[in-house]
Amino acid sequence: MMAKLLKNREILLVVAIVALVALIALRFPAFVTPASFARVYNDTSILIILALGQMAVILTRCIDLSMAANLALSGMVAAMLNNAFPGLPIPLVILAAMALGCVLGMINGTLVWKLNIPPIVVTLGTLTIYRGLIFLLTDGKWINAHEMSDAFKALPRLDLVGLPVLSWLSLLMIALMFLVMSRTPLGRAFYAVGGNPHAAVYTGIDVGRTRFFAYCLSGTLAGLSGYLWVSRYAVAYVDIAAGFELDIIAACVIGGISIAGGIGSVAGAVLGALFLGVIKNALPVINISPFAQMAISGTVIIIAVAVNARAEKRKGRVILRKAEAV
Amino acid sequence: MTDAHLSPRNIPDRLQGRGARILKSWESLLLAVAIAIFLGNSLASPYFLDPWNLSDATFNFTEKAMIAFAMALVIISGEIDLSVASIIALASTAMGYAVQLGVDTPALVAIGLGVGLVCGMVNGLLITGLGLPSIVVTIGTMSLFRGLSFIVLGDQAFTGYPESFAWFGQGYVWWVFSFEFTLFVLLAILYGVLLHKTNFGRAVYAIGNNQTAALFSGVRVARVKFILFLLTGLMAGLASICLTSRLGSTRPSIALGWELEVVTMVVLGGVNILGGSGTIPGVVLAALIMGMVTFGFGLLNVPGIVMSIFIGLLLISVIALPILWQRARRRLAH
Amino acid sequence: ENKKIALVVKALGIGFFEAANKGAQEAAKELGDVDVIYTGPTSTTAEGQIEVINSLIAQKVDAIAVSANDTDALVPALKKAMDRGIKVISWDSGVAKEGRLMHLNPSSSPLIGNMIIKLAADNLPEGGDVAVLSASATATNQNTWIAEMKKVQGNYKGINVVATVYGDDLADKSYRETQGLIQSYPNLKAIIAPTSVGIVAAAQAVTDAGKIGQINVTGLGLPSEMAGHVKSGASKSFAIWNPIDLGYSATMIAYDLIGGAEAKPGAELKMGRMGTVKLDDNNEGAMADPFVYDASNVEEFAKIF
Amino acid sequence: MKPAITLEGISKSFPGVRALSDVSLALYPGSVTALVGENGAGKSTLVKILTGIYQPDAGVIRVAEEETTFPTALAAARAGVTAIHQETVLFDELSVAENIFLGHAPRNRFGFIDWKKLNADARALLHRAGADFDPTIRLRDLGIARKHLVAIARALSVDARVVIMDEPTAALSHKEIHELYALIERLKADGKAILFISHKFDEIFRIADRYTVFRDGTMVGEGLIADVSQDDLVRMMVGRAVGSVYPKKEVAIGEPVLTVSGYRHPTEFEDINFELRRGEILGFYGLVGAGRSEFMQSLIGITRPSAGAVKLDGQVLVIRSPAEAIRAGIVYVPEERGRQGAIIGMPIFQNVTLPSLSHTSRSGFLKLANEFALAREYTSRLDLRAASLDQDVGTLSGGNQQKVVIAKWLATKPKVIILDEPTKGIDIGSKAAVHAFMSELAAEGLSVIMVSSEIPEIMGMSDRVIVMREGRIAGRFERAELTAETLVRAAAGIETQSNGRAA
Ligand SMILES: Nc1ncnc2c1ncn2[C@@H]1O[C@H](COP(=O)(O)OP(=O)(O)OP(=O)(O)O)[C@@H](O)[C@H]1O
Ligand SMILES: Nc1ncnc2c1ncn2[C@@H]1O[C@H](COP(=O)(O)OP(=O)(O)OP(=O)(O)O)[C@@H](O)[C@H]1O
Ligand SMILES: [Mg+2]
Ligand SMILES: [Mg+2]
Repeated sequence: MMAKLLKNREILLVVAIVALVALIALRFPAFVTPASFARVYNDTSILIILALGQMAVILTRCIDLSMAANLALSGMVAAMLNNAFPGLPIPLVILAAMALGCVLGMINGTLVWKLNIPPIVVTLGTLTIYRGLIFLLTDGKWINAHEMSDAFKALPRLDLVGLPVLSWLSLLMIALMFLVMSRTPLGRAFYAVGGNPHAAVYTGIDVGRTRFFAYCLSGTLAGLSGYLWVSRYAVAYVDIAAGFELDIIAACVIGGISIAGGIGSVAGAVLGALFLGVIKNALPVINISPFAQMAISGTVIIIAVAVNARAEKRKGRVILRKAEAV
Repeated sequence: MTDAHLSPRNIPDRLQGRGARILKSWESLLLAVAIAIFLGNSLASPYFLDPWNLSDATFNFTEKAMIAFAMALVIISGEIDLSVASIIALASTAMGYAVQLGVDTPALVAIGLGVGLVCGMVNGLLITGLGLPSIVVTIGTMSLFRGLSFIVLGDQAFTGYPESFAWFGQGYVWWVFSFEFTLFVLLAILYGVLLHKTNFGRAVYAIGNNQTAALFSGVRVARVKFILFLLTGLMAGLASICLTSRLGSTRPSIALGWELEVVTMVVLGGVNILGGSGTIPGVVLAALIMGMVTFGFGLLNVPGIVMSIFIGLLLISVIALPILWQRARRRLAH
Repeated sequence: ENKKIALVVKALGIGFFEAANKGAQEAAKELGDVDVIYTGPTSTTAEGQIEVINSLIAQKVDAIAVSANDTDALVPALKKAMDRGIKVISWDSGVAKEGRLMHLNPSSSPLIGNMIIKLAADNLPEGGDVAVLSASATATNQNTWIAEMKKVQGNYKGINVVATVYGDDLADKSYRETQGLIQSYPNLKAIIAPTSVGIVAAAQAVTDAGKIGQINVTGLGLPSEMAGHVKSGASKSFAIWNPIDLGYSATMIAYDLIGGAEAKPGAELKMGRMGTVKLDDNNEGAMADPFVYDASNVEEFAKIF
Repeated sequence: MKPAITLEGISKSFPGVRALSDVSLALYPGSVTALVGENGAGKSTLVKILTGIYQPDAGVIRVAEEETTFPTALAAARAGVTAIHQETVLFDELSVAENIFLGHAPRNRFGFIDWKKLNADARALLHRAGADFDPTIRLRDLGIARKHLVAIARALSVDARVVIMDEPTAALSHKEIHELYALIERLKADGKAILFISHKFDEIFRIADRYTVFRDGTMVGEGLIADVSQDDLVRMMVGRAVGSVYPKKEVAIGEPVLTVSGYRHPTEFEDINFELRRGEILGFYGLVGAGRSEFMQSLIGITRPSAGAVKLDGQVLVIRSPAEAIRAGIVYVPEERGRQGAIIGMPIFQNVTLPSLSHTSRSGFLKLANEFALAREYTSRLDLRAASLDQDVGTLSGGNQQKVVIAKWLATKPKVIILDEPTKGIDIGSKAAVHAFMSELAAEGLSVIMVSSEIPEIMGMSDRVIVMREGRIAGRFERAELTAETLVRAAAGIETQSNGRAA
């Protein structure tokens, strides 16, 4: 029973996170309070939202390296919108950021679908292009806190029943993605396309179009994150979230989402992101040099792939009858 | 044709002559682009056509190109190594540390190359030994290697490299030809021969096109891949020596983000990111193109990020255009 | 033929440097025969600055005035520039002595070091815990100021510097580091952020944690970026020198050097309307005292920079 | 009676192959039509056209006399055509229930997938297919036979009027086959039109009402099963009497070359013992999935056996990799040409010389002239048709690709050559060339192991035959005692009339 439970990736991750938290608690008991958990969760919310989008893309055997650049561009446009029209209702600004994110995702998706360019090349290219566009748009100028309206900055921090809206939004996204992945044909198509693209054709699934939708999804979530990031840190500039694409992928990998496609879950992506979030938040608290963080997350990634790969390893085909019975 | 009688039909070795093959190749397209950029630059700025300026400009790409050669082989074999920039940082940190202990230049070089090799070995063992996907492993080691330099250095820097060490990044072999540029040319030839003229190179292509079939054909797949990761590590170590020497100091953030630039260089050079095809001359041309674009824009004081948009567009369009072109031709034919 | 003076900044787009450029343009206008090339990398890396410097050398500019991302890494490139007859000075964030003719400090480092701790202490009559949120690990000036600050720490009774953390001049990292400080040190009374990015992020984090009134954020910041936080009370006061003056002075000094002035210990170089700067043994000089902003004057300066 | 679906004048070409030319077919409600033909006759291609995977180049499809097209797999399913495909088109990581319903899962009133109903429906469908296992387990945890049952259940999940089964029994055991027969009877009774593709004549005669015979992409005969004999069908399929076409040369069989004793693997095979002699062609027969390929691959070091020994020319050999096998003189021409054999994307000559590079090169440096010479020698002996030797193998037809693959291994000048399904998917002409060449090799003193699932080929070419079933040797036969029936019985495990000496 225990052994079987431990084979489940998500449960293994929960165990790892609990162990990690326990370890931190040994040195800093105050880390283990509801308020502290809420803070860590809130701090990880954006990473969670992004990891959910990346998960969809990786499930279809693609990759989206442009998510952080998309976030930065959408976030900048949201900030500029707010700056130019301070009266514009914030939900509209958010919708605009999500729409722009979606369009940027669609560009990736179209290049992958219609031109068959390898996803890594497409998103490597759009990664630099999207970030460059921010520069062209702003001449490199920052948009600072005082140039944003109070409503714009306040929304993610707004306290609703004890949790900030930012946390609620990420919970909502988790719920939505869970619904999409488990209860809609599109979500199941992500799995099918990544698991066996050849067979997906036989079940009437259009492989290219499914990938396109995965990119739309990751783009939309990146757009939402763009607004959240910019309003939370109350600043927008070319380099925000630079290099964050690798954190997103790392969260997915730690969460057991197979880079070869077809394997992974919403819970995995969330837990993977939380794992990184706990490490990020705990290090300064327990007086481990923040400089050690990078090496730690690198080691975690390597261990995670090794563990997941071992779980996925095929033991050869079962042909002998007695072997099948075992 | 003495053995013509063996076959009812005599199959020629090749259909096209060497000239036709070269003319139709990706490299000639790149060469055309390179020449266009060269001419454009000469027209746009009066400072471009100056031997010393051109020599200075080569520093923009020589270090990245050294890694790109090894990376090209790795990508042709169907793998990828994203940890190269972090290997530079770790090797540089090790050298800086050694300087504090009073080590001399030859030993520094050995340490730089040695750390590169060890890092490559770690990648190679994880990927070929445990059979893990290289993209994830090297994302992991990318954090790990640079993370180690952060642990050693924190917000500090290592300086005080010996005078003689400066030669690798700042010295000239003859006239305007810097050590780095000379090394770049030598390595281009070396890798060109390795990939295109040896059994090893053939094995790399075979693995990239069909790893299983290559294994069935007696290619030692794991060993070849292991060697490729070693080579990439070694090249990153070499680049680290040049870059450290050029900067005269080591910070853990050294060469941040270079891995993507190196991959871009390789892909722009016509190497298929999915493995199986690509050439060293292509990578050389891509390096020259990227170097000239950076320098040309720099002379016009265009910010670096605009250059990267240009490179990003170039990357997608050089792959998309042939596809679109073929489609258009097929549609016309119908 | 106009003289070409390049103003190389840590990264394009940062408000502080944009303001410095304003000052440089002002100087150019005043001088009449000067073109200012305002340039820099798009992110704060030494490699990026070296590429920029190489292309400036190729353009045969007359002078380079650089605010360095790395004290040492720029030296070889700048040496090459000087070998080709280009006058090189550093300002704001300096390069090592071999790499420049002189360095213009916005203010003297001891003055700044004293100022930042004084700002914290002035609001803490009974003393208490303070922490430092510094900028990027590769920036020189912050480390010097913090060192100077620690030298005079004894003068402020009861002020206890409990930690120094690094926000890398990234808004999100600075924000998270501040959160960590608030968590780890429940008795924290003030945060000193001698960086314009860090101080804003720290003020935001303090506001979000609901600690306005308990923790005072101070340090070096731009009035335009800090006005809101002064108003909310997250920051009672902060200091900065005028970046416009800094860009102006750097350009003026570069022009003076092009004109034949020599940079050597004891020399006085002309800075136009800012007067002159006297070089010390390290060929460094200070422009002026930092200026303190609080609720009484921040609105007025927010309109300027 | 009106046909449920009719095809008229269907043609389909692939680069280099005309898979179907002008074929017609009608399927009737409540009736089972058997489609027979040799490998590569175009049966599966027809199935794919019927299910919207491929589009025909010409011809019309009529459903209930109404002309229609199936642009996608979904369109065909909507029109009531469902199929169990020959290759498993399933998803290892998804649950059994989901594999059954992927693409048409039951939804609740909000439009979301109704998992409860899906699992319940899946359980019912599995039960109908004669399988009672938990539909919520992941597919990868099933063996091949159960996977086939899932494929059958998937076909039943569509409310179909036409059910197509492309070799559904190939991997099923005796009991499951009988349950399938019962299921087919029930479907017949429900008035479904069934197209049944099989190479096993006994089951065709048992369950089919009508037959259609394909040969090389054309329809060569159809009618009622009651009106034909097995011999008639074979003659129609092959176009000549079987047995005389195989150019087997009589060769004096020499001393043992390869001795395998006690080979076993934890899950794939066990108790494998045999000897291979000089000049001999040793046939390995079995149903698909019998484990022949797995065993052969363990001989060349792809997988490691857990016990057992190999002797080559009396010397004990330990082979850890294909490179070592090639050096020792044992080569394996793999079954999956596309994945394990040809290196698509590389020129013909480089494919041929890859395992022999150490002979054509000098101190690690390529010598192109030597390579071309070697490649030309072997490709011309196999009568390869190609425009030039630096052409990409991917541009060749399947048969010519197979020749390149065989040439590749022969160029290493082996002592023992193992050919796994050497003529799978290649046309009759090329087949003859491969067979002739095999004979010639044996006559030259090479020892040949030929793995094949085609009875005529086995019977026509082998000096001796070993039959494998479920990873074990199930029978050994000398050339003189070979009959199709004994082979089939041994392969399927029917013990009633033991002709062969069961091992
Ligand atoms: N996608 C494809 N591309 C190229 N050729 C193909 C393709 N699919 C099938 N063919 C060719 O078409 C011909 C008919 O193949 P098909 O699979 O229909 O045969 P079959 O009658 O089902 O054979 P078997 O009994 O082996 O299943 C073969 O020569 C095959 O190689
Ligand atoms: N567990 C399984 N899951 C999926 N496919 C399977 C499984 N077992 C067998 N197969 C399929 O059956 C085919 C033949 O299986 P295998 O190679 O194991 O047996 P074999 O005895 O060599 O049969 P043959 O050579 O006649 O195909 C494989 O190509 C594979 O596609
Ligand atoms: Mg078939
Ligand atoms: Mg087989």
